[in-house]
Amino acid sequence: MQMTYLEAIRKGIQEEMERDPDVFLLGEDIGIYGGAFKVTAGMLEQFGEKRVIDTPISESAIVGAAIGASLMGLRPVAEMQFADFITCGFDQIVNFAAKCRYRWGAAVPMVIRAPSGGGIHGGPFHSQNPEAWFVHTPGLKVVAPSSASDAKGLIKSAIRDNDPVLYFEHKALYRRVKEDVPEGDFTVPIGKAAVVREGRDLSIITYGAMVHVAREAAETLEKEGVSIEIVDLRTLAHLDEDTVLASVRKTSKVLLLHEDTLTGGIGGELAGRISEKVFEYLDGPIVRVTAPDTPVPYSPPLEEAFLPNAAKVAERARWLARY
Amino acid sequence: MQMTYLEAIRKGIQEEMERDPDVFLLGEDIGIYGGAFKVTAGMLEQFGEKRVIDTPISESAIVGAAIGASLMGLRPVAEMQFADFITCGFDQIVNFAAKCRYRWGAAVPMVIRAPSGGGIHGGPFHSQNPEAWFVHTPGLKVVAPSSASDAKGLIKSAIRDNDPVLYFEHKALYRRVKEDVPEGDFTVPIGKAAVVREGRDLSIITYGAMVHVAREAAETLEKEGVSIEIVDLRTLAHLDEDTVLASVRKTSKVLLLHEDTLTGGIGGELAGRISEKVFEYLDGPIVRVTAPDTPVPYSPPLEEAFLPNAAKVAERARWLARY
Amino acid sequence: MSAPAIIRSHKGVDQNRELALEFLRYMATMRAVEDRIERKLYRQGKILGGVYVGRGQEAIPVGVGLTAEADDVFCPSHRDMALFLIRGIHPRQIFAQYMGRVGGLTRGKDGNMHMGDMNRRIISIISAMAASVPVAAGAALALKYKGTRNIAYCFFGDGATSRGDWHEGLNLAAVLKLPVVYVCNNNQYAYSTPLAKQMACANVVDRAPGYGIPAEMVDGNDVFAVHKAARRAAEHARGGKGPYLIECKTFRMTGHSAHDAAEYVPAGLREEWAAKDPIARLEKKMVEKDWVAQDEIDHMHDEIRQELEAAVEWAEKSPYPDASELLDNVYESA
Amino acid sequence: MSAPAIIRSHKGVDQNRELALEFLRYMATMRAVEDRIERKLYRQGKILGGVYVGRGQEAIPVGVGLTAEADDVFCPSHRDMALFLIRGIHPRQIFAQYMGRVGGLTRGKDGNMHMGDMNRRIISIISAMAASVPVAAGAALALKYKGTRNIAYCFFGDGATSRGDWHEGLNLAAVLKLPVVYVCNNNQYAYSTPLAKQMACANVVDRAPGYGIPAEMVDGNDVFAVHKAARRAAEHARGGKGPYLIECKTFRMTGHSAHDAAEYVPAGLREEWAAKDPIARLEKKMVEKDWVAQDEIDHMHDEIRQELEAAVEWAEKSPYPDASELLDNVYESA
Ligand SMILES: Cc1ncc(C[n+]2csc(CCOP(=O)(O)OP(=O)(O)O)c2C)c(N)n1
Ligand SMILES: Cc1ncc(C[n+]2csc(CCOP(=O)(O)OP(=O)(O)O)c2C)c(N)n1
Ligand SMILES: [Mg+2]
Ligand SMILES: [Mg+2]
Repeated sequence: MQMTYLEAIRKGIQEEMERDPDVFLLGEDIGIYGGAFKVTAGMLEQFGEKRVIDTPISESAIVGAAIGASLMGLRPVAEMQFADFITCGFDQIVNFAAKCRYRWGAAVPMVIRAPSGGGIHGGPFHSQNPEAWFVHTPGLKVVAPSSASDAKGLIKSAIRDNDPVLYFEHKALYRRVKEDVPEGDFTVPIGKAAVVREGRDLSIITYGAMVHVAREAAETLEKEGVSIEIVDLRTLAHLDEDTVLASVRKTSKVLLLHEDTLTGGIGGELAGRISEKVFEYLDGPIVRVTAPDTPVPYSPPLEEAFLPNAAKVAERARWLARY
Repeated sequence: MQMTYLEAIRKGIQEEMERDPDVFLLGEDIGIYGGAFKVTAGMLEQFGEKRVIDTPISESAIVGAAIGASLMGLRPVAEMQFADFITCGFDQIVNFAAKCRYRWGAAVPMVIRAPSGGGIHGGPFHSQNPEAWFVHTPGLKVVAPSSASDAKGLIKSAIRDNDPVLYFEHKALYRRVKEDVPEGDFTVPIGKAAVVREGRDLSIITYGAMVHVAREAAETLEKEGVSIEIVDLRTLAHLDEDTVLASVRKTSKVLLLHEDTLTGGIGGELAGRISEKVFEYLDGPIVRVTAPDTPVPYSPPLEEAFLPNAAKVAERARWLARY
Repeated sequence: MSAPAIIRSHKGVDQNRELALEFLRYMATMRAVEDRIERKLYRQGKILGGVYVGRGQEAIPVGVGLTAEADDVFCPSHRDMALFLIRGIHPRQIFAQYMGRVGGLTRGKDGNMHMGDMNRRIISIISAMAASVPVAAGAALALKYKGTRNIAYCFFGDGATSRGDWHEGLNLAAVLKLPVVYVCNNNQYAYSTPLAKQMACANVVDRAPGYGIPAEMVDGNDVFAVHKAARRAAEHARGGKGPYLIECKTFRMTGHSAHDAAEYVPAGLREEWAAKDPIARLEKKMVEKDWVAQDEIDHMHDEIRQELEAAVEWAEKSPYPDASELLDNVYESA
Repeated sequence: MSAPAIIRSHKGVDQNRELALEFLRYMATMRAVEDRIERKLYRQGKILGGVYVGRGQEAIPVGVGLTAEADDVFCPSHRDMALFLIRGIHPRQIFAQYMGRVGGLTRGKDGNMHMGDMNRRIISIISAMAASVPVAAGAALALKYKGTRNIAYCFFGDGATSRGDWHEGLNLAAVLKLPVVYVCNNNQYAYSTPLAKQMACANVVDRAPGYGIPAEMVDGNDVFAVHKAARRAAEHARGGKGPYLIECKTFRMTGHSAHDAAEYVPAGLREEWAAKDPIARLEKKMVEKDWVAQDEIDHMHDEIRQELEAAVEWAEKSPYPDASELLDNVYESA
């Protein structure tokens, strides 16, 4: 059935709520209003105030309450109105949720949904990609779908997972991505990447909105006779190293692409694993294409220069392919 | 003059406060009590309540107040009682302090001191190394001294710097490290690493407490005829890439060492830069030795297994040298 | 027009024609600037992203702002445009800011009301609600530290009071007796969330005793009432007695932002408040008191409109920043 | 001994000999366990790292804890050891926990009072003060969601009330009318920081009106008074009326932690409070009322001492975790 990335998230949540009465939602303006992006539109009507809870502007309490409820066996799905505000609940996420199981064996089966990413003229506080902070926090799982199918399959897996899962949904994909999504009880496993494009000459490892940028670049280079393989990580923390390394072994050249800023981004972590574990297979430098180390600027020409795009990727990929 | 790492920090702060009346301190229990680790002991007596301010337990307000004061031209030095609690002031640091200059040209000349690191049986909440989160935040500078001289020289530079600086002081070094420290107006520039040990066969890039572990391992391998060079980063965000790359060009083999956990740690970032910029010089895989991806455990045998040590470093360095 | 004039004025606020005229000019200019932004430039696609206006709340930044001395610090919320005007920011800079041009206060690095200027002692808001509350405390700490009699003014909405930063900031300011005037524009909604879902107490002032600070509640649509309360607050803070909280009851006469139709607001409620429009009320009073004739008021509005025409023109001529500026100013020296 | 027995009791609290005996046993056991930890095992170097005890505050976890039903949730602070005893955690597990042995509740993954057990509905504290406040609200939300009449009890100190989480958690619980009993052990210090540097209001209860919730202040060294207040609070919460705040005035009769000599405490103050020791007071009352003879009390203390001897022995025999456990339990499945 055809649906947008946003509708796929909604459908996934809805199906899980229908399946499991312990699943409930909390966040700011998610009820009557249906959420700042309308992801939860209709939920209040369908499930009632008991299971769709509007909260005060209190990210730390939203996360904390989700932790308490999940410790008691419920399955909260908390919404951050924008991923940028997740920093207000940071301590609860990285110190409470992430460490319960390790410290005292208590499961914290909760999901935090965070609309992230730029390209919507949101400026420094409505465009960030905060995933790397959480990838660096043992005990958390982090996913970031690029397609409507993955959006649905991953939110369902996240809700069923017995560990805290951060679900980064890219705002620029909400309505731009529309495709056929499997009906019913279909899930995408957490911890499995997908080779979304087969290729011989070079691997692009990426996730989220950048998968689409990579595809565009790949098509350009196809015409130039360069065959590009694209690995969509899908899961960022607790990631699928095998699929990444297999692709590098196959193509011997790798370009790491993310919208998040360069220094300390996930690209570095991948470079670390690749350069340690498949060093002998590498026929060229590990290239990173990312946003520069700045806040996300507002003005269109600045934001355009900030965001990675197909042209930038193609140029570096071309260089690497020739290397 | 002989002093401990802890005394060197205190001396540096004291000298800056004597030099510049706009420098002041705020934090929890830093006054009468002199701070949980006594770093600010004697400051209240010397500078009075105006410049040594005890605060409520409010990390976010401590950071926020430091931001407000620094915007007005003061030079606050805020203390987190333990680096682990910096997560409670996270939003103020990464969204307010880090972005003012970029967004509207306002300088935020403040310092946040954070006692970090393990090896003191502190368990999951008194042992963490949170630096990587901030290294991933454009607009912040991050330093982490390994010696008493650097401790003094870097705190002085941090206080004089016109950007927000996070100063991670390693608890295990406070009293363990004692050495001659240059008198008077001596500073260590932010953004400059130091080659603390010259070597031919292999480079260890590290910082903080691990510099001492690297030294120990280097001496072991020296006896086995392996000559190790050690680069002490000293500055982590806004880091000295040239010195790192130069060392790799020289030895062609590199081991990245940090006490912080593996995934998303600074080692990955370094691997990214090295494998992209000096790929051709590499004669072996880039090896990372770090803590594993877990919280910091409390029980001695677990913490010992968690922390990198000379034996682990020597073993991997030996392997890499032979590669 | 600068604040000290007012401070020096000895006439009672209610009898002060000059002050009333100043109120009116700032309130009318704020309204006109924001109408232009929300109803023209935004709809014409000349402003991208989020647009938040303070329609119906103009009496708050104006009534409070005109109690400030030039060296006092402002921490505006996202609905306090008048504070920028009072500090001499020209409407053309504001339009340029909203359109992402170099003529704006952030040269396009940030948008809309996310602007500040330390030379004018205006600290830019960040998006996180209430983040300015402890920052204002720190600015006040600096003013006290330097031995001045200046104070900081910090503005926020009803929803912002639920944030931990609000609590930590007020508590710190109270414990350290810092000179801050905290101003809540209680417009009874936070995005789609009504007050009753934001707090279980009736009024924001009910929270003041928990910080041991004085507080008062005023009609936020009566600029005279707001101004008088702000004077009491400022006097308290300047006197070294610590922070003071003012709660201004008002109503958000727009959606949360330009894209929001606010259908969640019960029928009639907005109309009810429309009757209490602070500008209309001020004009009515001024005419009744014979301080101005209606045609003088109309003339003032015309003047403002013309001024804004030129300002928009200027802003539209202001160039977009060059992509090469992307990497500038992350640090003092790259 | 389990709580329900108490709930069923119809005798007035002050006339209830069985209840008094139960108070005494738990308070004395808590005191003995913590003395053993702080004054012996820690000084012998058998416990490493930070050690925080609740000496002088025993009446609070005991008086409150014994109002709980078996399925109610506890979120202890770092000075509420008795809550673990009340829920049937054996002292030997506590000693093993403090010594980092596998016999402890965290198998050595964490230390000291950083322990919990969801089977006994005890949520482990994390270090960040007040982090449990919103978590307790969430646990209470689950209890309400499941349609039970159970409630959550959340404990914290005076200093913790300065944290943003405290504010956000109380406000959320109040707005959602969640069944939580919030218990402040106001021991007048936060590490070296006296109350006056922590808050500008006189009492923590002064903050309750800001959340629209009832609150009361009690003598935290009078276990009967604490217990009665807790019963009122629990009844309120169980009745679906939302959260309730109890402030127990007490004093920290030790340093902040075992390494702290607390020289910052004014001379005489601790002695003054020593005279109000909750255990001595309880014993005196019980003897006066002829509920027990002094030698029976002495006998009880001996029993406890012996029990703890064996418990320490057991704990010392409990092995350290094997290094191979380092990587276990980061995620459900590695
Ligand atoms: C910490 C945080 N969470 C969520 C948001 C999204 N948001 C922006 S404005 C707003 C409502 C603010 O309400 P209020 O404080 O009453 O100010 P008002 O808009 O009514 O003037 C929300 C939820 C935010 N900006 N910051
Ligand atoms: C967020 C945070 N900041 C600082 C600390 C360090 N710290 C541990 S206990 C404590 C004092 C707590 O005082 P209070 O809440 O009154 O509890 P008490 O120890 O007096 O029982 C402090 C500052 C902490 N644990 N958490
Ligand atoms: Mg509002
Ligand atoms: Mg206390």
